[in-house]
Amino acid sequence: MSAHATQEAPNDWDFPAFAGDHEHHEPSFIRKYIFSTDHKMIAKQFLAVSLFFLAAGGTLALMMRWQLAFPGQPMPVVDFLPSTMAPGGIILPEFYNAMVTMHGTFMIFFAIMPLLVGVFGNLLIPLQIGAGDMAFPRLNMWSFWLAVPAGLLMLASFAVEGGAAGAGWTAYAPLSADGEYTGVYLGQQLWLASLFILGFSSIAGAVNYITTVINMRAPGLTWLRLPLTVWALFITAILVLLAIPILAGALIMLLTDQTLGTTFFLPETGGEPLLWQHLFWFFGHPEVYILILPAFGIVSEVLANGARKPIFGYTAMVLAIVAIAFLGWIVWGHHMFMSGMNPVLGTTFMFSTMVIAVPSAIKVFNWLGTLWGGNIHFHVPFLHAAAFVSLFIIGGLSGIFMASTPVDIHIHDTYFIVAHLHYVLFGGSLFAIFAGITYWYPKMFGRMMNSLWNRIHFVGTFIFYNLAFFPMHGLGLEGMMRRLYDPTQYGWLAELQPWNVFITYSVFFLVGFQVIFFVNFILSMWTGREAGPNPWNANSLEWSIPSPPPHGNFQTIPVVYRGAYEYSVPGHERDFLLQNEPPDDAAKRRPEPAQRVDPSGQVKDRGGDQ
Amino acid sequence: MSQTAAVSAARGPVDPTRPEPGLGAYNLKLGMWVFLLSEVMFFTSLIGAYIILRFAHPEHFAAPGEVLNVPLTAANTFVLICSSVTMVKAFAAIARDDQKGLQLWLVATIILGSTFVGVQVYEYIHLFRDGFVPNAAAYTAGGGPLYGSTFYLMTGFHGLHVSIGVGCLIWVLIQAIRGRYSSSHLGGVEVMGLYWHFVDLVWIVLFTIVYLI
Amino acid sequence: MNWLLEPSVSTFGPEIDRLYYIILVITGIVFFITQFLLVYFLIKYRKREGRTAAYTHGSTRAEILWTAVPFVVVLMLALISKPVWDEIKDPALFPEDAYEVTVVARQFEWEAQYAGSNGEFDADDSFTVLNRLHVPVNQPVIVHLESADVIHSFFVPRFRLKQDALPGRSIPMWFEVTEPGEYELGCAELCGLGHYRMDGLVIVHTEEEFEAWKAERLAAAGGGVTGTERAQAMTGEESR
Amino acid sequence: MQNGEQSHQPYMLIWGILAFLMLAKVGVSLVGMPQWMSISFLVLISLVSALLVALYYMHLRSEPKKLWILAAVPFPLVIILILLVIQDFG
Ligand code: HEA
Ligand code: HEA
Ligand code: CUA
Ligand SMILES: [Cu+2]
Repeated sequence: MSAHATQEAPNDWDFPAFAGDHEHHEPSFIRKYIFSTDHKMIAKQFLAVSLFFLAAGGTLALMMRWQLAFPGQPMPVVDFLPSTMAPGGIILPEFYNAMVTMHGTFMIFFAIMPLLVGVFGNLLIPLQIGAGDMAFPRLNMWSFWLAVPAGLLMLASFAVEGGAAGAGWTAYAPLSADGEYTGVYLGQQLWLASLFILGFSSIAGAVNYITTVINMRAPGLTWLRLPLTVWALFITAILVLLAIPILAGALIMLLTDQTLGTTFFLPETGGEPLLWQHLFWFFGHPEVYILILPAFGIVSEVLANGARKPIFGYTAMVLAIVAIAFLGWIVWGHHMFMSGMNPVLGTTFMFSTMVIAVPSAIKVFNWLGTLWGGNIHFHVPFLHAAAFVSLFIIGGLSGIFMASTPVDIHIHDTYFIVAHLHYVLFGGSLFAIFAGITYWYPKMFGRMMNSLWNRIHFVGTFIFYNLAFFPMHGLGLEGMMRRLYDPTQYGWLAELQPWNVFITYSVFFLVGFQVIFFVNFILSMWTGREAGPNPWNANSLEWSIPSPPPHGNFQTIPVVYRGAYEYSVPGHERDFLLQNEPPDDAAKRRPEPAQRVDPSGQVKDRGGDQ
Repeated sequence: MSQTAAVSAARGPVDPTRPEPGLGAYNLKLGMWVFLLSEVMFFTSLIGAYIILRFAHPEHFAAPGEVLNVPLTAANTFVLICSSVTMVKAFAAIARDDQKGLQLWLVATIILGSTFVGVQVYEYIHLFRDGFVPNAAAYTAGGGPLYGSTFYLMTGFHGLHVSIGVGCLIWVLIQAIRGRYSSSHLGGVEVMGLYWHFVDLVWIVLFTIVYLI
Repeated sequence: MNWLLEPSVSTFGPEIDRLYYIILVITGIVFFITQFLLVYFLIKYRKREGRTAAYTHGSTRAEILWTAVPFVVVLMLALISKPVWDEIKDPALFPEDAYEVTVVARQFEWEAQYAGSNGEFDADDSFTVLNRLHVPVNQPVIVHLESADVIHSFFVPRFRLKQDALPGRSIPMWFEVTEPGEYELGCAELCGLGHYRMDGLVIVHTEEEFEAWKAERLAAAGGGVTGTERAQAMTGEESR
Repeated sequence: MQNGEQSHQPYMLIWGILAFLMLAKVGVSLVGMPQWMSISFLVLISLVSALLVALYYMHLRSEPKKLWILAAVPFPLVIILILLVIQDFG
């Protein structure tokens, strides 16, 4: 009896798809690759689209960096752009503003969020809980096919009159509420409409994930045996479910301000610009945790696998995720310290923001605890995961500066913020994504990525990433503002120009190394080594079935006997133990190992029933 | 730590078939509940904006009944409450395998729901004539333009939800006529009901906040 | 690149700097400990033939330790930050004998509005100056910050002062400068195409200089039909 | 949900109560009592009505407690949002 069968589904259109008992007929090309309802295919579709947007956002970043380093000089290669953007390759201020906005929007909404939630949520949730598919496969398909028109609208806005939205990814009103202030009318409206549509996509996904995790776990897969990726994605889905509608409401109000003449955020007729900021950040801060929690999950998974050790403090890790998700709702005001918000609220938000460092600390130290006493295999995913820990610490610690309200007076809206957000989003989320992609690539495509090129990509990215973004802290401390088309216009910034040039050169190399990754990613689909079901000797359920798994995933519904991190169990011949391996097979003894590392005399074993 | 203890710890509890029982609600129903939670947040952002703007600018808002037609809307509220009871009756009917009852109560719900939307449109038309419009520049009714902006956005999005609900009801009715439901097969009717009652619930709150306070 | 801040010239500047350095030291310590442990573990526990990883699921004592210590540290940081924040931003604690001006931000300039000789802002001899804010040294100044269109942000790095200008509101902020001189003023909130060139100067005079400057301006502005118009006509050399 | 249970649900009774509560609200808003008092009454009555709909029409009453917990999740957030943001205005 499956877990879902116990949940008698009184309707025929939400059956869980199990290949085991379904007849196999090859679906048509369209059903298989385009309007597919298979969660693995949908994950790949999201992967393709979000990598495209990652590249697009990166290309915009490159052009921004050119302008910041060499303001007013024509940028080679881009001189084909129309004269409303970059006549003769010289980037115009309106185009720069559009690029900043679209860079932030692409990266956050169309690259990192779909990568973490769309790709890994879809790929991993059913596989790791032992289900044949999502609870609502058709809804899942729609979740993808709503994201596509949203992306197209966003891209199209570059081509409309007035250009793309130019009010920053935060779209502060009234700048964004009335085209008169920016000269961007339709572009801003398309931006709003696109994000609104994308919201439907996200919510559809979240409903699916939450239902699936609650109802469709395999027998024996109790909450405290779930892989941390599933935990993280589950909590993330709750954040998505509750945060996106707030944004949707705010977007609608801004859109009607633009189009119907309402006055929510326009002060001349009674509106309140601060209301936009409150609503945006009430969504926005949970959003940044949406962008990091799945990364936490991936990193935990990969670190334990690389270290061949159970994850340290599993329960604490789960509680920390839940705590971050809850505290994430009461800190939004830290983006508004200088906004003219009531200063008493500023103090309130400072305290809550400080406290949120604590669950993050728990995560960091437990990761270190996981490495301690391990037998570390430096495979490529592990490299990215270890780099994640290092870089997330830097990004998190810079958050502490900003959380202190008086210090934030000086660094708010400077490059210190830009440094912080790239450390947590690139050093954090994107490195975790690299770890995740390289780790689950064999599960998705059946082949390994080329390890040598991956290592080259890793080293280059790590070095040039830091060279590019670390100096931004200093620029911020010197008072270099964000969203600045031409920093040389300000006297005190002109002296800093060598740093901007240095950063830009680093970014050139950084982007160059990404090209290696893209090429490796594509080519390995054909040239990679065959992976086999379990190339990393990992424990969770997806590694017990072929790579890539067949439609419906599991031949028979797996039964789970233990948590996902039973590595190096003493007395067991292999150093891994699949979650669904029956205890009798697993207990095949082997002689006591020659050398055992047990750095703790006193660490108490709390058993594998986690 | 003894080896055997570690191995048995790694094995976990001996009963391997112990199922983890989910939440006790089938997927479709659970999914609908989860979706409704996001709807709560959506209406929160609209209603919250209204509360905050009204608190910040009381001068933009008029006393109950001054601009809006309270008796008409009270009657309309009653219509929506009735539609909730017909909806739940439809569900009760199919739970008894009463196909005719299901269809009749669904038709009643559709009629009541459409009436609600119709009355709202009628109300909009009249308010427009009085200069109570969403456009701040053209606003001439009592209070100030924030009143019009917030009113139309909140009631408009609620009306949109009712309209979508009527559309879904029609679809459910077609399925019912085709005999797709039975007492052991009523998920579609039940989640339709959940959505419909939720929309009713939102209106109860909206009506109070927008018309009566 | 420098972790040290440029010396500040306002009264509360050093307090912000002190907080900054405290946080820098604390996060610096955390940074070195965690990064050191990370690298050390990576090297020490790298894969070796015949080695088996330790089999442990964690330690409650360690969890409590690394929950409690950061909690205390961040709570302490918040507690020492609060008074400084209140001093700078809480209107109830603003200094009393302050000199008051109004600054109106608009795309893409700063307009300083000075009261007339009777202390009223709409007096005959009240006047405005574009992109230059003249203030006295060693005397608290309260600026009523307003915006005529979108959100801007009044940012003087050397004062450690930043405050958004919000259309529809007048937000008070204060500062007291300790050294005469000219300090650059920037706009820190994206406000449109000219955001990158919305610069200005805060000119800090000694008390005598300031009085003289003010007297000159008042005289120039006074007597005419609208003081503002006349004063604006003569700010030509100061606006760009 | 058991079939037999359905017919015993007090659907019509709830309908009557809801209609009555609605009239009561209109009454409260028309009787000129102090604003804070009428607002408290109105909010209270609406909450009761909303709760009745959720408990009886949406059958929350007979759902497992875990679903109650799930359904309650957004409400603290709603309160946090409105209470904190309102500090900033007025
Ligand atoms: C993944 C995304 C992500 C994450 C995880 C975070 C995490 C944090 N952020 Fe960040 N933040 C952003 C993305 C993110 N942020 C973005 C995109 C912006 C800019 C938006 C915009 O304006 O465009 C921003 C802006 C931003 C601001 C506004 C700044 C301003 O505009 O003036 C603030 C202010 O408090 C802040 C604080 C924090 C804090 C305290 C954390 C904490 O969660 C960090 C906690 C982690 C640690 C502290 C490190 C690990 C802990 C230890 C090693 C333990 C020991 C530590 C101590 C004892 C201190 N962030
Ligand atoms: C996850 C999010 C994310 C990521 C990954 C990045 C990546 C980068 N960001 Fe981004 N950035 C943001 C999120 C992100 N950014 C946000 C939210 C803002 C704030 C926006 C706002 O103010 O509104 C911001 C703002 C921002 C600024 C501030 C602009 C300003 O205030 O004026 C700068 C300036 O240097 C910058 C630079 C970069 C650079 C150089 C990269 C590089 O790391 C990019 C590296 C390149 C890639 C990752 C992909 C490249 C791949 C290719 C090009 C492949 C070639 C093409 C094909 C094969 C098809 N970013
Ligand atoms: Cu004014 Cu930026
Ligand atoms: Cu935040």
